[in-house]
Amino acid sequence: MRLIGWWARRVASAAATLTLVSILIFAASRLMPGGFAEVVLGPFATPEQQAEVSARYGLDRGVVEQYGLWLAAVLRGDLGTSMISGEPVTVEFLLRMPVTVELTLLGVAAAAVIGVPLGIVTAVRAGGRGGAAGRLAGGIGVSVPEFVLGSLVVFVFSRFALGLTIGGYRPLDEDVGANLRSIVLPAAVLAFFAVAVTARTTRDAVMGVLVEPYITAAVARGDSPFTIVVRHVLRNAAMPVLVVLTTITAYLLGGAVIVEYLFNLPGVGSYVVAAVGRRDYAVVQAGVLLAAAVFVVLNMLVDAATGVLDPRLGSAGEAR
Amino acid sequence: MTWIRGLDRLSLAGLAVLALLVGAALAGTLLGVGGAQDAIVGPRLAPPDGQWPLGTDQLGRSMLPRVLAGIGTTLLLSAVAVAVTATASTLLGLVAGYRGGWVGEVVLRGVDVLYAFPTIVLAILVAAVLGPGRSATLASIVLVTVPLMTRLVKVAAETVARRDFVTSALISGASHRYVLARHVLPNVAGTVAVQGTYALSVGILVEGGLSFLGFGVQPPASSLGALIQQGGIYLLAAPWLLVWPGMVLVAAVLAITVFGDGLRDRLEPRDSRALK
Amino acid sequence: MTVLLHVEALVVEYGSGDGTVRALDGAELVVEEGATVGVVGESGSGKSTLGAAVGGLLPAAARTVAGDVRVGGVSVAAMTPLQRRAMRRDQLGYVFQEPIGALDPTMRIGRQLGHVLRGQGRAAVLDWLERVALRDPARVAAAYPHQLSGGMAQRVAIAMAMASEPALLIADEPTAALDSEVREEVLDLVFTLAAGAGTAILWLSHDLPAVAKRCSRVAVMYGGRVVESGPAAEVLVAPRHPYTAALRRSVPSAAGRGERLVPVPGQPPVLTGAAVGCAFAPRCPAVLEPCTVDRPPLVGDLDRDVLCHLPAPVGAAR
Amino acid sequence: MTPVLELDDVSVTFRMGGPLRRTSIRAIRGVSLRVDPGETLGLVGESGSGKTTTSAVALGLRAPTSGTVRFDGSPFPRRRRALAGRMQAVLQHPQWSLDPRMRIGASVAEPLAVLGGGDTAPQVAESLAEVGLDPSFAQRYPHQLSGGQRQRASIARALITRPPFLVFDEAVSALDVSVQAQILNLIRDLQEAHGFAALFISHDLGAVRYVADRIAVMRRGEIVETADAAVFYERPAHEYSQRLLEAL
Amino acid sequence: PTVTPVAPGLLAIADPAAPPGGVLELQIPIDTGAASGLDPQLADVAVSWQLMSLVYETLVVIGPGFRIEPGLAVSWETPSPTEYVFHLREGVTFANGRPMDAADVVGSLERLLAGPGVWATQVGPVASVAAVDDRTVRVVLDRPYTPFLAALANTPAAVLPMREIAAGTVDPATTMLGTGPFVAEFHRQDVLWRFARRPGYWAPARPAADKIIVSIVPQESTRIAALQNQSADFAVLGNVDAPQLLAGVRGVVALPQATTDFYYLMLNNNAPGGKFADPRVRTAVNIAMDRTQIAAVATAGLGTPTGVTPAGLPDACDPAALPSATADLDEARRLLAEAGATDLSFTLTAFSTEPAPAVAQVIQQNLARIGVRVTIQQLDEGSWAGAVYGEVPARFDAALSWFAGYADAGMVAQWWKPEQAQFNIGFMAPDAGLTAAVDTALAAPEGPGRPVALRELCAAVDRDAQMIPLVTRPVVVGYRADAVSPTVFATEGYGNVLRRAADFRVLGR
Ligand SMILES: Nc1ncnc2c1ncn2[C@@H]1O[C@H](COP(=O)(O)OP(=O)(O)OP(=O)(O)O)[C@@H](O)[C@H]1O
Ligand SMILES: Nc1ncnc2c1ncn2[C@@H]1O[C@H](COP(=O)(O)OP(=O)(O)OP(=O)(O)O)[C@@H](O)[C@H]1O
Ligand SMILES: [Mg+2]
Ligand SMILES: [Mg+2]
Repeated sequence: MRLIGWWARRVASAAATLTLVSILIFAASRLMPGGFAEVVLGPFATPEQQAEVSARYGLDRGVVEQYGLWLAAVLRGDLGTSMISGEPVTVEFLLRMPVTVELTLLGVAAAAVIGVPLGIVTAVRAGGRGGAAGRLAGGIGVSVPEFVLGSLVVFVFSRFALGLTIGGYRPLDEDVGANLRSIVLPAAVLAFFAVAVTARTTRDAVMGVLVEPYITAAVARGDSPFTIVVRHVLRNAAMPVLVVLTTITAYLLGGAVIVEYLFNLPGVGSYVVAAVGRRDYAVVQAGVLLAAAVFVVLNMLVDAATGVLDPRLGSAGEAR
Repeated sequence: MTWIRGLDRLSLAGLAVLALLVGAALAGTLLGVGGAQDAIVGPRLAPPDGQWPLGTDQLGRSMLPRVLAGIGTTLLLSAVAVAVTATASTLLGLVAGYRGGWVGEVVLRGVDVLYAFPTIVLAILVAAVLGPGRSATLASIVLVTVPLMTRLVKVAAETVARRDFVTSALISGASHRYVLARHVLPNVAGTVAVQGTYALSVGILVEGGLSFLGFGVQPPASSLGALIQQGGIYLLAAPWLLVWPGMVLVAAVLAITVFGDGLRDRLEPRDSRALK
Repeated sequence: MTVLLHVEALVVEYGSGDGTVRALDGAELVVEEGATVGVVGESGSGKSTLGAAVGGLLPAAARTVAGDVRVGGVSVAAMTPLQRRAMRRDQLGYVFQEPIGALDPTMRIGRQLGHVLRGQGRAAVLDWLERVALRDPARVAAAYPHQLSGGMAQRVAIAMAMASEPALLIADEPTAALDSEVREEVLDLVFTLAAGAGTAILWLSHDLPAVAKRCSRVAVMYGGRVVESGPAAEVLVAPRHPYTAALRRSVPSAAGRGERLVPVPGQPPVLTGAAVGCAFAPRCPAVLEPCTVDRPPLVGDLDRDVLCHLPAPVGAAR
Repeated sequence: MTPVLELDDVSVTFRMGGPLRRTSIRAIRGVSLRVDPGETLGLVGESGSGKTTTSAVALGLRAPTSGTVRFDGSPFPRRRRALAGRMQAVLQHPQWSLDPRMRIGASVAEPLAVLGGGDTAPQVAESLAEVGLDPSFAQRYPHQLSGGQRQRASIARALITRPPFLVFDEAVSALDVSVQAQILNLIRDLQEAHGFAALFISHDLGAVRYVADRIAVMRRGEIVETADAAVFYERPAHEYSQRLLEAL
Repeated sequence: PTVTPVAPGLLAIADPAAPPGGVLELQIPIDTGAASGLDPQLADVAVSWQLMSLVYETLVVIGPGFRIEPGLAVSWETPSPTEYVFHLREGVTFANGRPMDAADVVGSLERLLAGPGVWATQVGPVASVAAVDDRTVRVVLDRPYTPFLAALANTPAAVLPMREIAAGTVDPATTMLGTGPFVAEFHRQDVLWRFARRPGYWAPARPAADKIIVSIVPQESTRIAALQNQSADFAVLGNVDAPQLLAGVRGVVALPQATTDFYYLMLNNNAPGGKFADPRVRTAVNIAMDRTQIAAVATAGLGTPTGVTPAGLPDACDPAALPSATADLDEARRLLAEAGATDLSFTLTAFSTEPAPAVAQVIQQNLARIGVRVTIQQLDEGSWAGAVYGEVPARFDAALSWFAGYADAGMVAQWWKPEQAQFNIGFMAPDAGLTAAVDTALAAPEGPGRPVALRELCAAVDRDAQMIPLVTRPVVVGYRADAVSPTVFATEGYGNVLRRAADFRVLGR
C-alpha cells in the first residue's frame, strides 16, 4: 500500500518535473534571439517566404497556443517534424540513438568497472603511496578537458591509426568489428573523465565508511579486505556513487556533444546542438524532453534505491 | 590557519601550485607582465624566444600575457561559479536531505529540471538567451554543476539527519537552522569539498567547452579554455599555443583536485581504518 | 597450561591533535588457554585499548611505544597482514563495547550472522539467536540493526563472536546493556560454550563483582597498567591494591535509598607520558613518599601480582 | 499539580520487512505513566521491552501510533524550538549522540549555545569536572574517548543547563562503579538543588533504586507494575518484578 | 603561402590517364539546410550549389580564369547587347531517361524568374525567354546586363525537368532529378550524402568515379585528421593555416583556393544612439581599416584586400586605390572630431565561425589606432542573424559577415542596393548615387569601359561605407594525392570545389 503510494507520488512528481522541463525548454527556445525564419531561410528570403514557413510550422501562432499544441502532440506521441530535414523528429532521433546509447553504455560501464574499484583502492590505500598515486591519477582524469583529450586522441590516432577509425560511425548491426573500431576511441575519451569522477566520488564515500566501527568489527573477524569491501563497504558507500553514475548516464545520454563533434559521430547530442544553432525548435524541444524523460526515470530508480540501500532512511514515523 | 597544518604533502603541493597560479594571474593583470594581451605585436605563430617568451599566437599576439590573463579569467570565473554552486547546492542539499518532506521533494524536482537538460545544450541555451560572455559562462557553470552537488549533499545530509547527535541537539531545543549549521553542514563538508573541487574542474571544462563551441568569453579576452580550444589544432605546427595553457589548466585542476581530496581527509577527524 | 595471550609491558599512545595521550603505560597480562580472565578498571583505564591491541586493531592514531602482544607465542606486531588476518579469523572473537555500531546498518542481522557462520544455513542463524535469549529469532534475523534495542544488538554481537568458536573471546562490556535476568542467561551460555570449546575469555568490564563471579582470574587496571591480578575470588575478597579495595566499596547496589554512595575520591589520571610514580597516588588513602616519584614495582606473591609500594599482604583485606 | 510528563495509553507499532513480507511489531502497548515535577521515575525492564521507545515518545521524538502524550500539560508543540531548555536526554548510544566532527567541549556546550549563552568555557569545564572528566577533554573529539568517557560527556551535556526534565536512557551502564557512584550522587544533588523531574531508564535495579522515587517495570511492551521505590524494593507485586529483584 | 598553378586558373588537374571507377570519400563542414528543401532555384548558399551541382547542370559553366564555357548549351550568340541565343547540347537526358529539350530550359528560367529565389535578381533584367525550336532558346533582356552569362552558370539557374514538375510527378524540393553526372542515392541531414555515377550521362567516360560519399564533418580538426588517417580522400578546410598544419603529412596535399567571397563590415545607419548615421564617422572607420593587415593576420595571407568588386575577378578594381586606402589616419581622426565622435565606442557583432573572430579582432586593433573602442560580441549564427536581420530598423552597432563574390565583378554589388536587397533595409539607407553606380557598372559592356565603371562603383561603395568590403575569404582544399586526382580551380566564384567532380579520378591505394 505504502509502496504503491510512494510510486504514485513519485510518478506524479516526475510528470511535474517533465512538464516544467517542457515549459522551460519551450520558453528558452523561443527566447533565443534569431528565429527559425531568419536562420534557415537566410538573409535573402523574402518576407512572403518567411511567412509561409512560419505558417507551415505554426510559428505564427501565439506562444501559449504553440506550447499547447506541441504538448498535446507530444502526449499523443508525436514529437513533431524537423524543420530542417522535414522528417519526423522521432525518426531522426531513432536514427541517432544507437551511437548515443552505445557511447553511454561504454562510458558508464567503464566508470563502474574501472572507476569504482579505483576509488575503492585509493580509499583503502589512503595515506600510503598507492593512495597518493591514485589521487593523482584521479586528479589527472578530471583535469584534462574532454576537448583537449579528444583533440589529442584524434591527432595521435590520425597519424598512427592502429586500425582504429577516426571519425564516422559504423552501426553495430552492420559490422561488429568496424563498429568497435569506430567507437572505441571516443568511448575511451568519455570514459577517461567518467572514470575519474566516479573514482573520486567513490573514494570519498568509501573513506566515509571506513571509519565506521562495523568495519573495525569486520577486520576483527579476520575478513579479508576484499570481503569487507564487497560485504560492507560497497553497499554503505553506494548512494553517492549511484548518484554520480546516474549523472554520467544522463550526461552521456544527453549527448556527448564535444566528442561527437570531434569524432564525427552522428549522435543525439550534436544533433540537438546543431538544431539549437538552426532554431529547429521541434528537434531542440524533443531532444531535451527525451533526455529529461530518461533522466527522470533514472532518478526515480535511484530514489527507489535509496530506501533499499539504506534501510534507516526507509523508516517513517519520527517526528521532526 | 591551523587547518593547513593537517594537510598532507600532496595537498600542500596543490595549494602551492594554486598560489603560484594566482600570483601569475595577478602579475599579468595588475602588473602587466608581458605587455597587453590583445595587441598584435609580432609575426603569427612565432616560436618562443627572447622577445615573446611563450611565442605568439595565430594573430601574432604574445602568448605570455594571454596565458596570464587566461589564468586570471578561468580561475576567477570558475572560482566564482563554484562558490555560487557550493553555496546554492549546500543550501538546497541540506534542505532536501534534512528537511525532506514536500519541501525537499520540490527542491529535488527543481534540481532535476536543471539536471534533465543535457549539459552542453543547457549551456548553449543559457549563452544564447543571455548572450555569450562571462555572465553566461558563469550561469552555465552554475546551472550545470548545481544538480550533482545538490544531490550528493542531500544524500550525505539525509544520513546525518538521522544520527543521534542531531536528535540530541533537537531535544536541547536547537533550531533546525542551528542543527543544519553546526551538525549537518560540518558532516557534509567533506562531500562539499570533494564535489566543490570537482565542480571547479567541471566549471573549467564547461568554460572551455563553451569556448570550443564559440559561446565562451568574448575575444580578444583570453581564457584557458579558449586558448586551448584555439590552440588545439596547431598542436604540431605551433605547439606552444596548446602546451602552455594546457599545462597550466591541467596543473590548476590537478592542484585543486588533490587539494580538495586532502581537505576532505582533513575534515574527517576520525581515523580511517587500514584494511590491512 | 600453555599461554595463549601474553601482553608484555605494553605502552600505547594516541597521538591526538594536541599532544599525546598514553592509554597503556606498561600493561602486563597473561591469559592461558581456556582460562577466563576478567579485566576490570575504571572508565578510561585502558581496557578497550588493551582489547584492541590484542587483535592488532588499534586505530591509525595509536602508536605502540614499547612492549609486545603475543598470541599463541607469536608477536602480533611482527605478523604479516595475512598472518594477522588468519589469527583474527581463527583464534579471536570480539564483542565490542558499543554493539550497534559494530553491526553493518545496511545488512539484515540474519545475513550478518550467516556470514560468520560461514554458510551453515538459516537454521543455525536462528538457533544462535535463540541461544542468546532473543525471544523472536525470526524477527531479529529479518531486522536491520537500527530496529533492535540496545540489549538485543548486544546479544547479536555476542552470538556473532561465539559463533566463530574462537580460541580467545575478547568481550568488552558484553552485558552492559542487558537486564539482570538476560545477563545471567547469556553469561551462562557464553561460559558454558567456552568451557565446552576450550575458549579462553578476556572479559573487559567495570563490574568487579560480576566478573569475579564468573571468571577464574581478574586483572585490575588503573592508569594504563594492570595494578593487580590474581584468582577472582581472592582479589574480590581480599584486594591487595588500594584501588581494588576502593572499587569494591563503591558498589551502588550496596547502598540503600537515602544513603550516599562512596565513590573513589578524586579524578582518574589523564596520562600524556609515562606516569612518574604510581598513577593512583593522588587518590590513594595510603599514599607514601615514593608513590609520587617511583613507579611501583611488580610484587608477586603466590598467584597474586600487584603493582604497589605498599601492597596489602595476601589474604589480609584492605 | 500538572505532571511534567504524562503518557496515556500509548502504543507504538513499527513496521518491518520488505514490501512483500511486511510485519509489524507493537513495541509498546497501552503504556500509561506520568512524571511529576521534581520526581524521578525509574523505568526498568527486560531488554527489548520498549523502554527506549517509551522514552522516544516521552521526548516527542516519535509520534505514538495511538494514545496521547502531554508535556507540561499540553501536547508537543509543532515546533520543537518552543521546548528549548525544558528537557534534555542522555540517549542510549553515547557513541552516536556526540557529533564526530565536534569537539567534546562544543558538544557539551551545545544546550547553552542553543539558549544563546555567552562564554561557555567555564561552565563546560565545570560540567566536565562534575562527571569526572578532566577539562582537557573539551578539546578532544568523541572518537578519542573511551566508551565510559563518552557516556559521561553525554551526561555532562544533558545536565549543563539544569533542565526541568531529563531522560536518562542507560546513562550509567558503561560506567565503572566508582564513576557511577559519582554520577548518581550528582544527579541526586542536582535534583535536590534544582528539583528537576527525570525519567531514569536502566536495567540496573541497584542504580535505579538509588535515584528513583517511583519505579515502573516494563515487560514485552507493557508496564506491568508501577510502585513507589520503597514499596517496590520491599514488596514487588508482579512476578516478573520479583524475578528481577532476585537476580540483583 | 602561394601555390603555383599547374595551368592558368587551375591548382590541380585530374590525371586523365588514371583508370576510372572507385569511390571518393569527401568531407565538408556543413550540409545544405534550407527549409525550402532541395529546390536548386531556392538554394542561396554555396554548399547547396556545390552539392546540387553534382546532379543539376546549367546552360553555361565557369571555366578556369572565369571564362564562360559551354554547358548544356554547346554554343550561344549575342545578336545584340540585350539578346542571347543558346544552342542546346544533343543527347542530354535527365536521370529518369527523358531527353532534355528547350521547353525544360525555358520553363526552368521562367520558373526561376517568377519564383521567390534570390537568384532571379542576379540573372538580371530578363524580358522574355522563348524556345526558338526544340534545340534553341532565346533570352531577351530589358537592358544590357553584363553578368548575365556568369549568373546563368550557377546552380540556381540549372535546367530542371519541367515536364515532370509541371505534371506534379517530381517535387524538386524533395527529389533531385537533373541532367548531371551523378544521382543522389541517399541523404541523411547533417550526416551523409551518397552520390552514384549516372549511367547515360551525356559526356563520354564521365563521371570517372563510381560514387562520391560526402560526409558532413563540422569539426575542422576532425577533417584534418580524416585526411591524415586516410578516412577521407578529399576535404574542404576552413582554417587558414591548414596548409601549414598538413605540411608534413605524407600523401596529403593542401591547396589554398582563392575565392571571390569577401568579408565586409556593416555599420548600422540606424544604430542605437545614431553612432553611424553620420557618414563622416563611417568614413573614419573605413579609413582605419587596414585591409593588408587583416589579410595577413586573420587570413594568414591567403585572403587579399578587396573593394566591392571581388579581388581576383577580371576587371576588379584595385583596393589600394580606394579613397579610404589612400587617406591617412589623421584624416580619420579629423573626421571623427568633426562629427563630434572622438570617444566612439561600439559593439561589433560577429559569428563564431573561423576566421570571422580573427577578422573582428584585427578590426578592433585597427580602430584602436584612431581611438575607437570596439567590443566584440561573438554569436552563434542563429543569434547573429537574429541580431542583424531580425528587426527593422536593426539595433546592432556594427556587424561582420561575408558575401559570396560570384563569378563576375559587378554581381555582388547588387546587395548594395537596399531597395533590391531587402535584407539590408534594416541597417542601410538607400543612396541614389550608389544605386546609379551599381546599375552603370552592371550595364557596362565588356571592354575598356568596364574597369572604369567598376572603379567608380568601388569608390562609391567606399564612400558610402555602410557596408565596407574588407578581404577575400580563402578556403583550403585538402586531398590525398595517393587516393584522388582532382581538378582544383585557383579561384572560385561560387564556392564550388566540386565544380569538376566528374573529372576526379579515384586512385587505387
Ligand atoms: N525502528 C524500529 N523498527 C522496528 N522495530 C523497532 C525499532 N526500534 C525498536 N524496535 C523494536 O521495539 C522493541 C522495543 O525496543 P526498545 O529499544 O524500546 O527496547 P528497550 O527496552 O530500550 O531495550 P534495551 O534495554 O535492550 O535497550 C524491540 O523489540 C525492538 O526490536
Ligand atoms: N583515539 C584516541 N585518541 C586519544 N585518546 C584516546 C583515544 N582512544 C582512547 N583514548 C584515551 O585512552 C584512554 C583509554 O581508553 P580506553 O578506551 O582503552 O578505556 P576503557 O578502559 O575502555 O574505558 P571505558 O570503560 O570507559 O570504555 C582513555 O583515557 C581515552 O580517553
Ligand atoms: Mg572501553
Ligand atoms: Mg533501549
